[in-house]
Amino acid sequence: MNEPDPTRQSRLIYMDHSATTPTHPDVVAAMLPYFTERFGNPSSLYTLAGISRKAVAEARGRVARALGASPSEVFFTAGGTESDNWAIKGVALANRHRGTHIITTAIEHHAVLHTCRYLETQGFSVTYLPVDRYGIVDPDTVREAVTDETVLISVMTANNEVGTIQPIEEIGRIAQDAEVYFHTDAVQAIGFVPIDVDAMRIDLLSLSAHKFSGPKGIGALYIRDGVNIDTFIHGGAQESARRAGTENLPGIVGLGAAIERATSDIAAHSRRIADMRDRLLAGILADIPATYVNGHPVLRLPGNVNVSFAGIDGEALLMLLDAEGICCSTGSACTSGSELPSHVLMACGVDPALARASIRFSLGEMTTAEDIDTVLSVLPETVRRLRALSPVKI
Amino acid sequence: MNEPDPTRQSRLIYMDHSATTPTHPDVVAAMLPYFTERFGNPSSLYTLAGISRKAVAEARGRVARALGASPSEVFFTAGGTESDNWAIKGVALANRHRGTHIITTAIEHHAVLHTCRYLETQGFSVTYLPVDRYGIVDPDTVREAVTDETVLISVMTANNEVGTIQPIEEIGRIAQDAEVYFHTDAVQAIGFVPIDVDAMRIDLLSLSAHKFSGPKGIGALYIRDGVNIDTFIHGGAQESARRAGTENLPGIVGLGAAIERATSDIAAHSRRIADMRDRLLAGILADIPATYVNGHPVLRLPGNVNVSFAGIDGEALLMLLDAEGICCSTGSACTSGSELPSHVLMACGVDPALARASIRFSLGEMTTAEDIDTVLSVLPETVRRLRALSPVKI
Amino acid sequence: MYNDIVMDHFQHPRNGGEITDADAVVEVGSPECGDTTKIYLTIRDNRIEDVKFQTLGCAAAIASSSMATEMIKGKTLEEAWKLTNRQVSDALGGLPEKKLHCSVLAEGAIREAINQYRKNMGLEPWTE
Amino acid sequence: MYNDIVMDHFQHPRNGGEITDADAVVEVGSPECGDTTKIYLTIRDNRIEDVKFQTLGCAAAIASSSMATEMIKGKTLEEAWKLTNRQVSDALGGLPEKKLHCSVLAEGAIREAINQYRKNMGLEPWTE
Ligand SMILES: Cc1ncc(COP(=O)(O)O)c(C=O)c1O
Ligand SMILES: Cc1ncc(COP(=O)(O)O)c(C=O)c1O
Repeated sequence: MNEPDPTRQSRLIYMDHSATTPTHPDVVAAMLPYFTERFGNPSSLYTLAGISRKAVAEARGRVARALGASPSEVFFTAGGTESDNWAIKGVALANRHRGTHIITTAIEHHAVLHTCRYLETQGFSVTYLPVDRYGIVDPDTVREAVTDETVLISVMTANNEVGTIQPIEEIGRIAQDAEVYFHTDAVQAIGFVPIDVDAMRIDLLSLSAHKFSGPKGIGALYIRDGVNIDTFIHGGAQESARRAGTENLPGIVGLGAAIERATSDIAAHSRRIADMRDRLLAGILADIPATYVNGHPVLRLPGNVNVSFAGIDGEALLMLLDAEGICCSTGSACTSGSELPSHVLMACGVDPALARASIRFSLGEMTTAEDIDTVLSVLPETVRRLRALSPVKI
Repeated sequence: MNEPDPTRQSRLIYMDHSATTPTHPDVVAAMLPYFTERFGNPSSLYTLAGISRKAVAEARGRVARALGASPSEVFFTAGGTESDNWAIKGVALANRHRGTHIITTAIEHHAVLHTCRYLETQGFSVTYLPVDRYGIVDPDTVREAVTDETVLISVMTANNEVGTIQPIEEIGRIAQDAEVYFHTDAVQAIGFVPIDVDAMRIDLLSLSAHKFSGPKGIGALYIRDGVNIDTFIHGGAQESARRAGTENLPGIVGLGAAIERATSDIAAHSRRIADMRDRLLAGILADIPATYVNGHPVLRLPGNVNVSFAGIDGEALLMLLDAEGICCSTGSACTSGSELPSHVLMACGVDPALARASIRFSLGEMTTAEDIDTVLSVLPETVRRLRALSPVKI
Repeated sequence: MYNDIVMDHFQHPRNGGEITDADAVVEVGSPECGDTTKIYLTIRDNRIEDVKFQTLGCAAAIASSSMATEMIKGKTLEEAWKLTNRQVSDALGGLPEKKLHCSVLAEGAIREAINQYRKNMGLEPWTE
Repeated sequence: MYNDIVMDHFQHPRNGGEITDADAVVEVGSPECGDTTKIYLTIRDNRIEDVKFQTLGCAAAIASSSMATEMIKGKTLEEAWKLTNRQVSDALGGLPEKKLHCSVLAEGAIREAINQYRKNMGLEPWTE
């Protein structure tokens, strides 16, 4: 096996941006004064608190601008998971009198899936739409799944494991025609997929700062004006009395700074990353036989490479790459604790043996052309060695 | 009226520690590496993520030590409000088959009260126990309120407005005897009231870092091993699969650092602050006639001074003090947006005219003897001028 | 929270205090929030020669009393009667939404004081 | 996640590979997680003269195969039969709780290989 090279160890090749990103130094710099100096509770009445209120309002404006929304439609949360919980439970419970049916997909993040499973225990019925082998939801299946009882459709903008981008605009139109609320988990999409909540007919949208060089523990839920939704976290009158709790002031400032950076030039940023991604994927396919690409060939996040190397175990490969200073993932980071094959790859119809042989490289801001070269110089030999040690012949 | 003195303006006299505190520079320093360098998602498998996991485990150990709990009983949340929501909804919903009655008090924070009001819409009945004129809950009333249907007693350790400290240990014993779960909102108590969840028979405890020189947007819920509680935020398997969402890594590290600082010498810290508090209160009572103390004379948080100056409006006084660089509050910061008199003062039987005339100074780490002198040099004249302008004669 | 004009009138209220031999004195209170405003008028030749106020209320209430009394000083009773709280809050450069109701008291107190004066003079009180 | 011994055996597995003219070859798989381990034994005078393995599995599974094969090399069949996955994980300095089941495969494969050899020799397979 490859010897860990201590000199290389020090240089981290971080290819797990879909799991999380480092907070950009500019974002940290923007946050810092709000820990120690401008620390006032935005709900207080003195001048110091007014500074905090202004900072929150500015950040809200930034998030709104990034989504084509109005600031009064943006609510800060503790992250993508809380946003998903709030959106789905809040709409389901508030509209119970109208119906108890929810439509979602089999490839959603657990924040959506487990919330739906919970609602099933509360008397709701949930349709988990299938996807094709590329991970795409057919809008026709959405239309056909709608019943008189349907109150919510929740389809993610882009998938965290295979990177597939969904036909959100079409699904939004279907939801609008059916007069059903439409929620999209855009946690992976911000900074890569241009969002316009009006053009896309989105009623609710979840996002999380740490996926686009913002801090962990802060996110937002977009709620279109007029959507009937219950409060999820009860208490003080923060966030227009719709989400209680002292505002995470530095986090909110950081989210505002990060989303402005991430969405200022999505096209150029995506192109830069997609170029590297394409080179990485081409190199992998050229140098490593019996490699299978997961997800869609084109309709995918620019930074996502998800491949299966027949005959090996993804986690073993991940650990060997780690020893080379390369960070990547197998399945979603959230499910790495479990031994089950990824529900996303299963839904795409990937053979279980290939699903467990999958690796995700997710490129992002940190990624350099040199990183791609290093991975391409290390990966083929590493796969070869694992395969030599494997009883499965390819 | 007093002219704002620009030289003094620059020196902030912060007497609103109960609303929030600045994050201590040492705490910020502890957090910083986790934004930009040690930023790995704790759920990931590579070495970088192991560093994050270790940091989370260390912080969990610190919180556990501060409470006399075991680390496996500590769950990180986004703050006191989420902890209160989780504790109360989680226990109520999980134990619905055992009963649908909850006991709490009239002086809880809105995070508890509004959560209880919500549960009332879900078929639960809630007893809001009265308090005496000092804000103390009589343990006998707790005992008498318990019925066969009672599943949860929630009584705050210390009140945020008047600072009254409750007989938690006695109430804990009553809950234990009655075989009812006992939750306490200790958000204001951490760092001032020594906590031992075993000695105090506490089953669930809420805390929030920004109240003790930690960052905003992070808190914890202590859940005694074996307590039957539903998950509140569904999704990934974080926090032993009981609270989903990518961990707020810098926040968790900050909470750990802050709680260790805050609880390392509660007695000395409290004494130092109580000394200043006593001097402030004595000065106020000596120099300002028709002043009434709210809350308990002795059983109160060391930093809390809550007084009513007959004939004036608390908010007007607050604004004038703000112009002198003095930050304080009238009622709870969370309710300052509303024009209603504080529910806590009302529950203590304070006359509405005196309730609206109340001001809270909450001293803390930042407070110096010089701050006390300044407030005492400014306050009497300020009150006098407002009274001169008031039609109400005292 | 408040703009500079409001803060100025709050911190340096004009016409604060009492008039011992006023021609009209009324006190009005808001049941809603407990604010109370007392208005003292000295009237000569149908004109408000002097006016003073006392207000128990928040910064917005005090600033509104200050501004309203400034606006009616030297005016005829007819002119003073026409003062609206909208004019007061406009003159203050605007008040926060939820503080708008605080500017109502001054206007009401002035009208009541004018009618008190008219009644003292044996005149019909004005209604609108 | 893993200690140094596990990482060493994972990154530098001992006895990895095939034996073309082995006396026993078995492949066992875990239906639970899809791990597969193949064991090759060369046996002389009731002793395991050589052993090789191939494992499709995570780091813990590979390290367990490496350690297990080291532990039986040169041992009599009776001694090798007695090897438990607990001994393997202990020798590795411990495995994470949820990875313990990964160390089971190697032990099972070795026992199956021993019994395969015994059957080839016309002997009764051992049962416990
Ligand atoms: C698609 C998707 N949705 C939701 C989440 C949850 O976001 P967070 O972990 O910030 O709560 C994630 C990431 O973990 C994600 O990738
Ligand atoms: C007693 C009490 N409980 C709960 C809370 C809510 O905590 P947080 O604002 O951190 O959510 C606060 C403070 O706001 C409080 O003082």
